[in-house]
Amino acid sequence: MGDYVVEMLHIRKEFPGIVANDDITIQLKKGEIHALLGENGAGKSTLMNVLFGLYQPEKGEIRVNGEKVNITNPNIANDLGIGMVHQHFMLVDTFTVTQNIILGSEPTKKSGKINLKKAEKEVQELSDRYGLKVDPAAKISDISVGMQQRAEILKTLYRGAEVLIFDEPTAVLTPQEINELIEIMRSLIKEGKSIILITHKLKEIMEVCDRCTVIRKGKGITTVDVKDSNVTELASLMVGRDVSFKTDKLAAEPKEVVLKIDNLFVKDSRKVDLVKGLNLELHAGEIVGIAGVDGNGQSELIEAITGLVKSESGTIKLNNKDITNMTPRKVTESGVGHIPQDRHKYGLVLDYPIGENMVLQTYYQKPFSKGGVLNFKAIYQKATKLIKEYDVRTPSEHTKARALSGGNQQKAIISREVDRSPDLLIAAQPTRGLDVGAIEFIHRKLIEERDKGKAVLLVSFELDEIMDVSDRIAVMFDGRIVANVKPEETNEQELGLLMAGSTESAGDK
Amino acid sequence: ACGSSDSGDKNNDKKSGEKVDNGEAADFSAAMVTDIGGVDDKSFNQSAWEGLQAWADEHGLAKGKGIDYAQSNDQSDYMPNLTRLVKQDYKLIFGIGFNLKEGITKVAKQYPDTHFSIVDDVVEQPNVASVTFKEHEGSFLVGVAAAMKTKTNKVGFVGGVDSPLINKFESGFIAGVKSINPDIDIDVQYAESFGAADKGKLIATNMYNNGIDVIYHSSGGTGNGVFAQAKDIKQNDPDKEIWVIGVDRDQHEEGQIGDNNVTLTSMVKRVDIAVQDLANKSMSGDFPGGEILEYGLEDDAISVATTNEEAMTDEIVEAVNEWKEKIANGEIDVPKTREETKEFVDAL
Amino acid sequence: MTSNKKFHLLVPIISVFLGLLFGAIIMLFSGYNPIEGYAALWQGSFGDLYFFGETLRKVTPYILTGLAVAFAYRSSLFNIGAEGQVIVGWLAAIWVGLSVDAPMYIHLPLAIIAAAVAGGIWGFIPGLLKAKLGVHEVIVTIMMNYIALYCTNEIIRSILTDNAEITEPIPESASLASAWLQNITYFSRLHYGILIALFAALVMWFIIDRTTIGYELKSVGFNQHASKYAGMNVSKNIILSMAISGAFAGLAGAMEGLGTYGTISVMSGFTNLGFDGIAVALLGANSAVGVVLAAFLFGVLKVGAVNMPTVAGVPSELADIIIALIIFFVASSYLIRWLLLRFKKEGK
Amino acid sequence: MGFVDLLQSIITPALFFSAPLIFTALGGVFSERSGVVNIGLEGLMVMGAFVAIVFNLTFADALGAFTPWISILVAMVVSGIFSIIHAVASVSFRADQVVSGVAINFLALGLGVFLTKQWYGKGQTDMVTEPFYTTDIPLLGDIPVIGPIFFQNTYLTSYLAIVLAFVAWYILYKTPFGLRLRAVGEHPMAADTNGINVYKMRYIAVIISGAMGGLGGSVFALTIALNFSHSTIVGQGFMSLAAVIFGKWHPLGAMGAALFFGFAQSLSVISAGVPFLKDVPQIYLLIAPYVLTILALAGFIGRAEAPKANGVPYIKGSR
Ligand SMILES: Nc1ncnc2c1ncn2[C@@H]1O[C@H](COP(=O)(O)OP(=O)(O)OP(=O)(O)O)[C@@H](O)[C@H]1O
Ligand SMILES: Nc1ncnc2c1ncn2[C@@H]1O[C@H](COP(=O)(O)OP(=O)(O)OP(=O)(O)O)[C@@H](O)[C@H]1O
Ligand SMILES: [Mg+2]
Ligand SMILES: [Mg+2]
Repeated sequence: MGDYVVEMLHIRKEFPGIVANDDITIQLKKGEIHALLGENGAGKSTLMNVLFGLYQPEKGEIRVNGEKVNITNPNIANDLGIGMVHQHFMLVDTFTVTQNIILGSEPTKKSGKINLKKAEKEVQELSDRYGLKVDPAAKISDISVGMQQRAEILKTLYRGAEVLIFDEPTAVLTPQEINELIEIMRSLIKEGKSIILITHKLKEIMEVCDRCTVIRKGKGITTVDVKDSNVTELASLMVGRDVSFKTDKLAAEPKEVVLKIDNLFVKDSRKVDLVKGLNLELHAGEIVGIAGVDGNGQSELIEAITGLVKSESGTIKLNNKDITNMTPRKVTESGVGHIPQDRHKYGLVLDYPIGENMVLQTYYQKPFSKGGVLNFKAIYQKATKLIKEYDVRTPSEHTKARALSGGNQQKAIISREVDRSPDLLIAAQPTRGLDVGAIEFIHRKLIEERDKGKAVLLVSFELDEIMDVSDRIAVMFDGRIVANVKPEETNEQELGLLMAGSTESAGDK
Repeated sequence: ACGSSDSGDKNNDKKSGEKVDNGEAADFSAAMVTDIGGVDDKSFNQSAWEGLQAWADEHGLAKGKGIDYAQSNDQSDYMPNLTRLVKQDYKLIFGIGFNLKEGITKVAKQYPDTHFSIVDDVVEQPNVASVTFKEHEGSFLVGVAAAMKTKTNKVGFVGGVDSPLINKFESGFIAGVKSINPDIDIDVQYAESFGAADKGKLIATNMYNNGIDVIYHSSGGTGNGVFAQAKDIKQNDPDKEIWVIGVDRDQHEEGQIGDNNVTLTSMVKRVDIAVQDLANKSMSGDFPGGEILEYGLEDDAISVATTNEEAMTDEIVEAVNEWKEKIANGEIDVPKTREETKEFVDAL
Repeated sequence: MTSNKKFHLLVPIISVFLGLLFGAIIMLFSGYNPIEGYAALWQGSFGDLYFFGETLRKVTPYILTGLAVAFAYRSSLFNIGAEGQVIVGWLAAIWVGLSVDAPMYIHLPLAIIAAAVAGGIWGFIPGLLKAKLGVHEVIVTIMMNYIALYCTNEIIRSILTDNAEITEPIPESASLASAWLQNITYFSRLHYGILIALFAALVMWFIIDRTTIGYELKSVGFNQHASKYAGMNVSKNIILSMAISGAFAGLAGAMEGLGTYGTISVMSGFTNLGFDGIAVALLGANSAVGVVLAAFLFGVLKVGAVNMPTVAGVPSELADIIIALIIFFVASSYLIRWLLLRFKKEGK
Repeated sequence: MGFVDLLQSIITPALFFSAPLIFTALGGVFSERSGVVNIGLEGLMVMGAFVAIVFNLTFADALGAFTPWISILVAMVVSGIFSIIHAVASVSFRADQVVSGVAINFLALGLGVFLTKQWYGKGQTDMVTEPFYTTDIPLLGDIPVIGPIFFQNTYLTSYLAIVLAFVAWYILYKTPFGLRLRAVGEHPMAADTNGINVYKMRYIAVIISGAMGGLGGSVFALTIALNFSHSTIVGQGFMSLAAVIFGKWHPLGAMGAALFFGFAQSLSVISAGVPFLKDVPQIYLLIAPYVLTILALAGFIGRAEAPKANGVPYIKGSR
């Protein structure tokens, strides 16, 4: 028992309507990376929020270094050397990295003035020590997600955290950032820290974790030694049935052109060109995956197609109909579905019931409304149907979207978009933050759409997702499509090079 | 709904009626409805109430026993208040302030056998006596005082809300000043509010900065700002000759600053006298229904305060009295409106 | 959910009770007799059909200003400008009432619509600035209040009248006043406006809870990005929300103009109908039904309070204190509601 | 009238007009920066004015020339305590912050006038005998040009207002307290996870706004109105609220906005006297300040971003 830094024993945590944690036990050894695995809504975040003092458990006890402790607020967690890297970063956008890190324990001069110089120096030292590259003076709102996450980690280290909790750290990262993070975790372990890692990516677990605790529907299932387990086992433990990984699909038979983009230019909010003369063709009955490093214009491309931002020049044709700079509504009506990258910002009205979110683009059409009057019966019928079909875990269709686990929020959005069966379905990071079961399910949905003769545009930073699902891969670099390759004719290394902008294109063979 | 049960007929509303029914003054009683200023506005509402109380003393009555007032918090309260007093069987009911014109007009129609009186305006109804004052005459006289007091030949007028009533003050004042010395400049400004002390102070500051040394204000609470500024200047430089002329009541007290006092004089409007007079009239049975009673200098309902002796020099007082005479014997006809003022001034 | 409904009713009732209780305590401590005080309050608002009529009359504009604030609030816009919108609505109604000459079935609707449009425009401007330039509606509406007040006064003086402080009464053909309603309430000024107000409440409920417009307005209020993504026109909805809100307030002005007074007079300050509307809306939890009930409570307390000084000698400000307390209790009871809700959820 | 005189005659009054607004707006900045909307500013000013006047009337003889200063201190304390009501409702009970702000306004005016009638038997008090008076600042006042404009016959309270604006700026942007307070208003959960007591910070902020609002009201009462009645504070609190937003929730911005209002008002009064503006109908001058404000906002101030969590009660363990 002595060698456990943290033990959570028989934890029970209830929320109105559900038992999020039911008699879960997890024990963290010193110096190990311990995976916490479970479906969306299984109760992982809740469990960790309990450990971090954000929630109080109804039952069970927590021990730190063998001592029974009562963590009633994050302060106590901090003092016990427990730090948490939340998935939705706990960072103040308008502050600098340093300000965020020192917030709550600021070094001051005698005058009572914050000693920023000193603080920035300390932050710099920390970041050098653990190889966490950040710009101490940069504003959070101006830096990449990856750097924001590193700031979050530094925050916990600055408070002398010995145990770090990562809630789905990799869900928001690009592959290269993920590799960096993995390195960081390793060096943290070298420094004698212990880590609890929540992730849905079994590969990552296999790669870095020592042990893995699996929970399902709020109940603790088991804890396994990663080295004598494997991906398939973990998956089935988590889901409670066998999961197939290689999504098996028939060869695509592309038909007429659905989407045709010519020489498109798009500026971002800061008025710099991010899409620079992009050309792209997309056929009915094929899935094209856009591979690329974050920030090469993928988001802008999507927002331009869907009418969320203005295109500077060039044309976007849908079924030979020019939809350039149409309003989002017109675009939607002409047959485009969009699974947005940022589900909280765009995908949902978090304060509307999940049911009303299901008709976000169709509320004004029959049968959901007649003559401007809503027909809630029809709306909730639809909602109930989708919730069932797509297995969205929610207390009821009247529950506010806010209350759903992010994973389930995502499922809700996907159900809504796919159900409209648009000619063109744009899926941006559709499986981010989802468990393997859900991922499998969604991939199958995308392929079904393709087989129905729809065109699917998949944007993802996850190479294996791209490789797995796409019929054709368009590599995007610096605002242009630099290569078109077939998944079966390429490999991650080649893609990696192309995405990095190396010119000797392997494409077009 | 709920109220309906105990209210068969409008005139025997027991609950609210009892207070006076058992009073000895059951035969005659008088009450008043204030305007938004409230019964203690240190101005004409208060003065009216004092009048009513004085009258009550004469006849051994008291609040709730023969006299009473109803306070209005906003303009929609006037009618309910009037009606309330009617229901309490008051024989004579005053509406204080032109704001109540509308209310009196309507209620008087509804209750023809009750006597009403509107102060500061005219209502043509057989059972309404209209009481107005010759503020213009009083203003004329303080204008005379101002004209004689000013050293810079610049005086100012600060009005509350630009309305016929306040124009009366303005007109009389201008006429008075000009009759003493046509070359005196008069700066007229309105704050568009009777409660904007800050605006009043801004205006006063500006006027005094521009060398104006006497300000006549007819602006209720806005005047506070005028006094504030005058007193501040006086405080910093006691020898500085700057003055405020008060309105409605003798505002001597407001002008006190240390041993000095910036209140030159005040255009005093004795609503109390009018009220008392009218109450007596109608008690002794000759209620001047339908008539317009214009109170003025002759019956001391309008007067010029002389509390500040060293400021109001004999010379000034004499002059004031002279002109008072002229007005009394119709030698001059003081203008009430801007048009009349223009003619009057041109005629000088 | 049922007990949730029950709770919805319970909270306000308890709050009102507590408010009155504290009011009584305050009266006791300041040496008044609470029984008398509340008797007077009751008298003043339900005492008989007249006062009940007056109460309903007072409730009428409160409902509409309450709806105005509530409506904007539902799309996360804060309309402090109801005050100004009331004033311009009032002005427009009277203006049409006086300048147009037509049979009632044209004239009256025209005047009412004019008021709604005027108020609508007064809400449209801040809406537009917010939607297009991101200027915060709170400041703009505050400023618009003053502009409305001063411009209206000026128009009354220089256009509607020849520098008088009050316009002629509007002709029958534009009046909401109802001989019948007045008779059954002994000449209270209760008018048909109450029906318009209640209908307006129905309209608001319908728009917000039942139509696609309401769906959009709320959605934009919650999350502009998602609304844009969903193909809604965010700017349009912001502007629409403010305009409709303004229209409701404008109607409140029409109620005063066409119903209660039949005239408009130079105002020396705000009507406070708009500001009180904020309290009414929030007291009514920004729902149509809630607003109607809150407005009723407001009317009762405000009208009843006027009777307290006369009958029980209690300063009428006590009503404001009670109102404030009630608002606090309602507001703070969200905690209890929240707890109860969670509790219920678990139960199921 | 010479240019300097002109400036002097515009700016000097602008200063005393603005001072109360500056104080109150600063209070508003603190409260809203911490995430608590405060439209109770009007009521807090009423409370301040009431307390200052009553205290001044009661102790003038005893305290003599110190009276006004002590009066505003007392007003600050009382209003600060009074504002706790707002804090309890909106921070602890998660009341809609606008609701309890409105209640504050009703309560303050109700209590003020009610007690005035209780204690003085009339609806308005007498005028205080010990108000603030303007002074010339010894040396500075003699500086040519600048001196007359800024340092002659001005209220010390006006300078106090400006000084406090800078103090507030220093506190909010240079000290740990300020950093935490702003964090609480931007992202309370982040602050919470950093071990900052969100509720405590918000309580403090609201109480500060109460004290500052009280200061604003009392200074208004003791420099301008000199007595208390139901119409002493009419809208100044809302103008202060406007200043908070106009100034983009920044202390110096709020001060600038308040000065702008004062300047515009003063200008509109002056203009009535200026020859070439003499025949401009008064109405235009009357509404000029408000129109100018709107134009300024629409023209070059533009979009104002409120603190992200402003108006949102913080509920532990929810996002
Ligand atoms: N504060 C809360 N109030 C109500 N329900 C909650 C709350 N927090 C979590 N839940 C519910 O508890 C369950 C577990 O949520 P939790 O976030 O722990 O799942 P998760 O494992 O983190 O899911 P994901 O993989 O999507 O992150 C979900 O059904 C969620 O809706
Ligand atoms: N107000 C709320 N009501 C109900 N549940 C809530 C509320 N706020 C948060 N939750 C729950 O808290 C859990 C923890 O949130 P967290 O930040 O971990 O997102 P998540 O569950 O991990 O989803 P994702 O990782 O996909 O964003 C969520 O699953 C959500 O169910
Ligand atoms: Mg989670
Ligand atoms: Mg998740």
